[in-house]
Amino acid sequence: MRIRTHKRLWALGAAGFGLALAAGPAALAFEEAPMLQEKVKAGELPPVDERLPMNPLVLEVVEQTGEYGGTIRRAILGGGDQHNMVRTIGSDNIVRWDREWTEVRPNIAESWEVSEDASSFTFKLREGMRWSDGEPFTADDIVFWYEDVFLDTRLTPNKDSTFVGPDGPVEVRKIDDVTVEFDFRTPNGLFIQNLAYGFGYHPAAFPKHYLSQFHEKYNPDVQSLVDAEPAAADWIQLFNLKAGPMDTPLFWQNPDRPTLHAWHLTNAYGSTDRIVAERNPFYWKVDEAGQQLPYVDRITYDQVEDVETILLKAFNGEIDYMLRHLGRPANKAALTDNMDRGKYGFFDVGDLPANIMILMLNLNHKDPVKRQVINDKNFRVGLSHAVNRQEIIDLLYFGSGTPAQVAPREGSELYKEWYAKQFTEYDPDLANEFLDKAGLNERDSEGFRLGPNGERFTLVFLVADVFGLQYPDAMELIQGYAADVGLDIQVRATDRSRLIDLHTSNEQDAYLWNCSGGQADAYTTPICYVPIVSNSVSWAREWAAWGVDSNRGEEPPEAVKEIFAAYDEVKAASGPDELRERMQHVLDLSMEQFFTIGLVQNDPVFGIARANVRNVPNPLPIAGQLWFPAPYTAQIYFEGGDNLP
Amino acid sequence: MVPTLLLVSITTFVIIQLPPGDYLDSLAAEMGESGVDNTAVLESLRRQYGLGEPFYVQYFKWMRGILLEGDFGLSFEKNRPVTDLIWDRLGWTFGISIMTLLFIWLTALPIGIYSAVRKYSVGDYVATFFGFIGLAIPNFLLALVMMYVAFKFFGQSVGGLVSPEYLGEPWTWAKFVDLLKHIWMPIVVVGTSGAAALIRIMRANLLDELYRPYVVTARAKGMTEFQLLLRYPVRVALNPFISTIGWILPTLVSGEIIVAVVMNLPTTGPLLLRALLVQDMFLAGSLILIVSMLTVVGTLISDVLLALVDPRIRYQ
Amino acid sequence: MSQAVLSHQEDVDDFDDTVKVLGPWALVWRKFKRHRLAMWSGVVVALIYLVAILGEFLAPVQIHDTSVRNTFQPPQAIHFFVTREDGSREFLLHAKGMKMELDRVALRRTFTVDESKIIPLGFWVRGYEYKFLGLLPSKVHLFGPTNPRDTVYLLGADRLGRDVLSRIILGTRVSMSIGLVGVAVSLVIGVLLGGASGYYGGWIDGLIQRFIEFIRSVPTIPLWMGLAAAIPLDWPPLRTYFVVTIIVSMIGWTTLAREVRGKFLSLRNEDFIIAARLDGLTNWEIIVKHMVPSFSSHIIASLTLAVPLMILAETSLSFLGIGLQPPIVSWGTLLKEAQNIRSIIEAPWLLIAPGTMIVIAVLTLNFLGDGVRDAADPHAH
Amino acid sequence: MRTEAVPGALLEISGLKTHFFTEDGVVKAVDGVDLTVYQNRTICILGESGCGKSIMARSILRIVDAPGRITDGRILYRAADGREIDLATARQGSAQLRQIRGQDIAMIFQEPMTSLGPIQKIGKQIVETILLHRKVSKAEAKEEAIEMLDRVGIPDPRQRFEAYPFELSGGMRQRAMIAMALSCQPRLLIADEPTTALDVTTQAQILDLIAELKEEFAMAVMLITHDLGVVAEVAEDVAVMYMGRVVEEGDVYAIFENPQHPYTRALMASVPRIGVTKSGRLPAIKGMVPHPLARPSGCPFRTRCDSAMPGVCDTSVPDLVPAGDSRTACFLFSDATGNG
Repeated sequence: MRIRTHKRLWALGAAGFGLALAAGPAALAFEEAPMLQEKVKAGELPPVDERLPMNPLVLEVVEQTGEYGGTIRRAILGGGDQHNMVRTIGSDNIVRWDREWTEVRPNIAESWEVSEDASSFTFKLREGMRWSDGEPFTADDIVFWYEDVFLDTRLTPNKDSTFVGPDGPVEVRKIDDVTVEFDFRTPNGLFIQNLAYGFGYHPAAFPKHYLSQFHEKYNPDVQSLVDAEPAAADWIQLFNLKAGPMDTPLFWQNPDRPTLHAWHLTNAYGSTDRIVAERNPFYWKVDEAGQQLPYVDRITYDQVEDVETILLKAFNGEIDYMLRHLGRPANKAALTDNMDRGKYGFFDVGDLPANIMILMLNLNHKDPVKRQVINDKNFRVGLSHAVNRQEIIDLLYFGSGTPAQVAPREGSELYKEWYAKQFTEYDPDLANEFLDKAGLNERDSEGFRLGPNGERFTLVFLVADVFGLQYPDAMELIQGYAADVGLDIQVRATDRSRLIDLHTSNEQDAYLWNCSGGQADAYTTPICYVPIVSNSVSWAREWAAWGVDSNRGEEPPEAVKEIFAAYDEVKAASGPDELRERMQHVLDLSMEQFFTIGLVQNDPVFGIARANVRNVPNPLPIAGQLWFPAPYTAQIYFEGGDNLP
Repeated sequence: MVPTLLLVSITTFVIIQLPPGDYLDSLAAEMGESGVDNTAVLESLRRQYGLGEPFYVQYFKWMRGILLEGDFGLSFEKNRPVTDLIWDRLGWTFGISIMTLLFIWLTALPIGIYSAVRKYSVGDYVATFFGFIGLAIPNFLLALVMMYVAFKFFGQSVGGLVSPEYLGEPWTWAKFVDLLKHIWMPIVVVGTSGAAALIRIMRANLLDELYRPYVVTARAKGMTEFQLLLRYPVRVALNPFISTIGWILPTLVSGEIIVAVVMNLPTTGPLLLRALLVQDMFLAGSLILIVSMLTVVGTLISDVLLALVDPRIRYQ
Repeated sequence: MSQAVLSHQEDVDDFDDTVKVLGPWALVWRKFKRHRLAMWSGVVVALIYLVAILGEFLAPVQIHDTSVRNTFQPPQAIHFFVTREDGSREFLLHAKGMKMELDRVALRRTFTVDESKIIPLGFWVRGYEYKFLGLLPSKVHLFGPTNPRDTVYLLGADRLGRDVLSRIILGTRVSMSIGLVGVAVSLVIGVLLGGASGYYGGWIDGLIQRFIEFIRSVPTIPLWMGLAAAIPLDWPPLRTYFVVTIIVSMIGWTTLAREVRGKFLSLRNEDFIIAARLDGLTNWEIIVKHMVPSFSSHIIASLTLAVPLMILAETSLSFLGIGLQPPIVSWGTLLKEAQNIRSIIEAPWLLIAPGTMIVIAVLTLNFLGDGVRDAADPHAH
Repeated sequence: MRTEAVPGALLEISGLKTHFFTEDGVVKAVDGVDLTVYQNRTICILGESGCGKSIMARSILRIVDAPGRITDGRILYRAADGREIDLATARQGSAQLRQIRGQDIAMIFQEPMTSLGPIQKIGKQIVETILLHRKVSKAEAKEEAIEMLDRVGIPDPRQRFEAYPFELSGGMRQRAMIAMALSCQPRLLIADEPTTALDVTTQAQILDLIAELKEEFAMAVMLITHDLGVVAEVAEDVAVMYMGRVVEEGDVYAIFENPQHPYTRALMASVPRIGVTKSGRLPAIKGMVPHPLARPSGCPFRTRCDSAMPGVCDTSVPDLVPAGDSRTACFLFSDATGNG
């Protein structure tokens, strides 16, 4: 993992490029889509050179320069599927990860500089860049976000962790119209990475010219707008309504909000059968031939209620490019059978989390007996050895996957074999040995182990049918393995939100989930390596709370405190090498503790693209925070300039 | 009727409040996908939706809005007033329900008459058998299988009421024709069980009437069998048929929910299911309330129709 | 005008009268026997309940037994003759083994019949241990491979390589009992409320009628969904099962209550009831001794017709994901598991087998109920 | 009572057998009836419940419900134009049959409560009958119907025209039934126990009305009854039925004054007579009517007959033969060889 600190040279070069372009005959310099040409002719749009920034981002294409035209047709679930749009068009941040998820590149910012101690970051924006409605995008928009949204406790009662350093929230300063500085005062070596991930979208998502009308500070008469909006009772609600977070439906329900995305919604999510996103005529990326991106005219999302319908649509050739909902092992065979009918092919998706099936035991259990047992590493090791991982993989995933613990993937710079392989062999005898060592050596008449209090030791596992990974089936198998070594596991099937509700209130014994941190995201989201407050993962919620604020939660043992400290060191690292070393140290400590029991690391999954869709990133890395392919969707095109019939 | 409606509204509200948690838990679950903790956003949203007030306060606010301003509250997930969201879908729901009702009548009436008149004939057995098969196959199973058959053997685009190329387009003749190509499926799927039940009812009712003295009288008058059948026993047997409007509507609406989810129809079903799942409570509550209300109204209509058709009831 | 009317006389001398006087139940039975379809349906229903009771004895494979090599294995046919090496044919009940190939690209297993591998089948074979009728430990199963180490999948295997046949057999127990328990609950509520309504009349009747009207006006699915969503998740499966049953019975009792009420209303003014009242019997005695017997056949018919509704309701709940949940095996959960395109394409037996069972059960219960109703109805033709 | 010369036969029934094929066996409801109905005369069919008199009457109009079927015999109807039609073999549902129904032969039934369509207006039902058989306009039909209602003694007929059956009393309904039956001026009116369901006063009125109308429309009336009083009051001819057969047939005076058949005699003896004082109970016919499925062999009455002759009565069925002033089916008056 390297972080390239872009020096002034780069910025100068880019500026020179922009100047050169401005000097040349504009019409020749950039090309645009035919549909926009017509609008320019009709006088509805300014010419392409005026719409583009002085120095547009020249986006490297996957295969070749493309041609304009066509509609990417997708399907979206009627509710809760906003990530469908987030990950295709939404995530286009100040900086971006490259296609291979190896380094951070300029995006909205044409360059940036990092202070020596990695505490301050100065971004150079693109001059002449515009919002999707044609208004200029400048440093003022970022300052508006910072001062009037981020700092306003009414609008942002809790700050997003991306913009909070060890020493508190970031300070953002405008240097000039195209330069802003983010200052954390103390080292924050992960900031650029974080900014490139999904949640780094904030600074460039708040168009001042549009949103200020809903802000008390700028519009004294905001009450009249509130009165006109039935869904808001005061200006704060109104503002939240108009400027909702991208990962909630709110963002996608306000098509009026100008964006910097390649396509712009023409109607709101959830209110029609089809959501249409039209090309943004002011999009600021071009290809190497000077053609303004995106190639594809529009993206449509047909609203469906059932995942099965998406599958049938794919068979029917009604889906042009999609991995969401389709790329599950269970669907592969049926999709393979209908390839010819639907005229599509597969591409690989590197959705490779640290583990896709983890026994999350609650180390901070409220019940002292269960807590004592769970916190005994011998118990966890015993349980780990009791599970026949290979059988689970064979049964549920047709043999695709590897038995492994929760750890960085092979190929990642943080990979160590023992992280992934410790305690993974299926060995009931060994399991029994460890469980005996954990003090569960007494058994009842039915052969189940007794806890230290003399009663049968039972763990209730929550399980929800999520991610298309057949968790309930897996749990049934695990229950059987545990029973084989005398451990009583009860399974409670539930839905996702109930499950999250239970574990975030620390009322669970254990549950089955997955965890990110398998690749580069190990640095920024080590949620299974370090106790961190999270919606998805709770294995030591009280410790995590303590980690944020030592007045809350519960003081962890020394070994865990050590891990906290080690991770703080990571944040303070100044260079890539130091970063890696320190993270490795965190992992060494964490793996030794063996907090959670991982079962399976999956093989890459897949997506489908119709036969004439080109420039498809393959393999396409995605992760919880890595909202791909969004920054690269713009360079996908249809060979022949239109959809296949 | 007013007390019934009041009771319906309270029950509705209780039902939507019964499950633990609230909409934000559901939202949090969805947002969990983004991989990182986002409690920051959740806190501000909790305030946004005014969750956390006592139960009865929420109920009275809701009812007051409905009664005084016709305001059914706000959908959390869609962030729009419920009234904006539901009328289209209610329209489709009732459209489909009414068409289904017509389908049921058009099939059940002649078949029911036939199997009563030709009792224990081959035709009667066939009708009975298929009627019961219709009753016996769960709706959703039928829906899925029919969808697959339509896809596999007719190459039809599946899901929804119109082909994708017509989505979001203005209504044209071609779109209407396309609609007809699709809409029969949900109608048949939702209608089969209802039709089966009505065939049985019609058959039983008619059998009750067929041997009554007035039929003999009519026959003795020299009427043809067909004339007298339609003019006398069928007319009388229709009474319970008409009163089915009252109970069949809620059945259809319920059945339609499941079928709509499978077949991806733009009706209230998926909206309601979704709203219940994510605890978008005003949306769910309003839908249940309105559907129940319309059912009560439907019962009223069927009573009125019954009185119109049967003078005996009118004079009671 | 003189009023001389011909009349039967009571001084009986029926030397030629061979027809016996039949009691009401005998009459019902006599009528019922004539309804041939209903008779046969009754036999089938009895068989289904027998399957539910015998359960493990009939199920050749343990229902939670998974098998890596057999996921989505299609049903194996039963063969009767084997051809020996010398060409002679010999009777031997057997199934052919299946060869499995794993396609790692398309992620599926394909099976071909392995003609050379013969799995002998037989009756009264040894298999896994279970408790016969929940009491006697036994290893004997009615039918299965003679070698306990073999397994056959006569109705195919599911995604975990579990035997569909065995799962359906044991699912019968849950599904059919839900029908019965649900009906029992409906019966109690329905008869109590309907009886009170019809017997007392007046404001009690009004109140109960309004209540029934109200229950019926709430669309069932949302009602169920709301109720089912309120079931605490950490409840053990058994308790969930009973709550689901009660939810399901919500649909049945209103109809029953109405019928009972109607019967009470019409009976209230019958001569024999008035006579009983004049005889000084208490309300309770009248109800128990006179009214209930006079319409119990009706109730039985209604109950029979309610069972299939409950079975269907259970499948609907399972489909919505709010009914019973695995690892409980019911026809509804089996169907729910198969309710996807992949199953229709790759493993249609997963859908067909439980679907057929549901159709058969619902169908026969309906025919049976129809027959009972016809037989119980004195006005039937 | 009229004692005119015997007019021409309107309806000749011979050997009529109407059997019901039930699952328990064949019920021989009508088993060889011979009967003649004469123009302009009133014939009463007398018999106990279940003796087949109603089925016989319905057989004439071919309105016997399944599983009943005419298996044998002839019902010869002599139409106004002289044609002879065998109603027993006329095709069910044929225009010919339908024309005779309602127009030539009309029928009124026992239960005025249920014999009218329950949810159609009285007037409409009458108009319907008129329109079925006669080429008149609706308005004319309506006028005629009102006139008919007026004729049968329904007060305020114009208003009653719009009434539903349930708004009328039993007597009024029977009047309406009669109005409907007579709306096409039939040549034969079959009245199937028209007064059974009515109270005594109304009974008399209805019978008077029928008698009156019979004169007015010059039609024959077949009155089916189990009430001897009714017979005495209105009959000109009488046929006594027992278990699906006519056991005695003749002039009303012959039957009442000089009954021949043991059954008829027993019937007559059971009538209390004014002025005749007897001690104790009225004599009754012994035993019960046998179950229809357990028909005695030979003469069906033999099981209850005081004069039954073993070896004769139980071997064959007697034919109707003249005896006294009537015709009787009894071996007391004929040879056992009369019928096989």
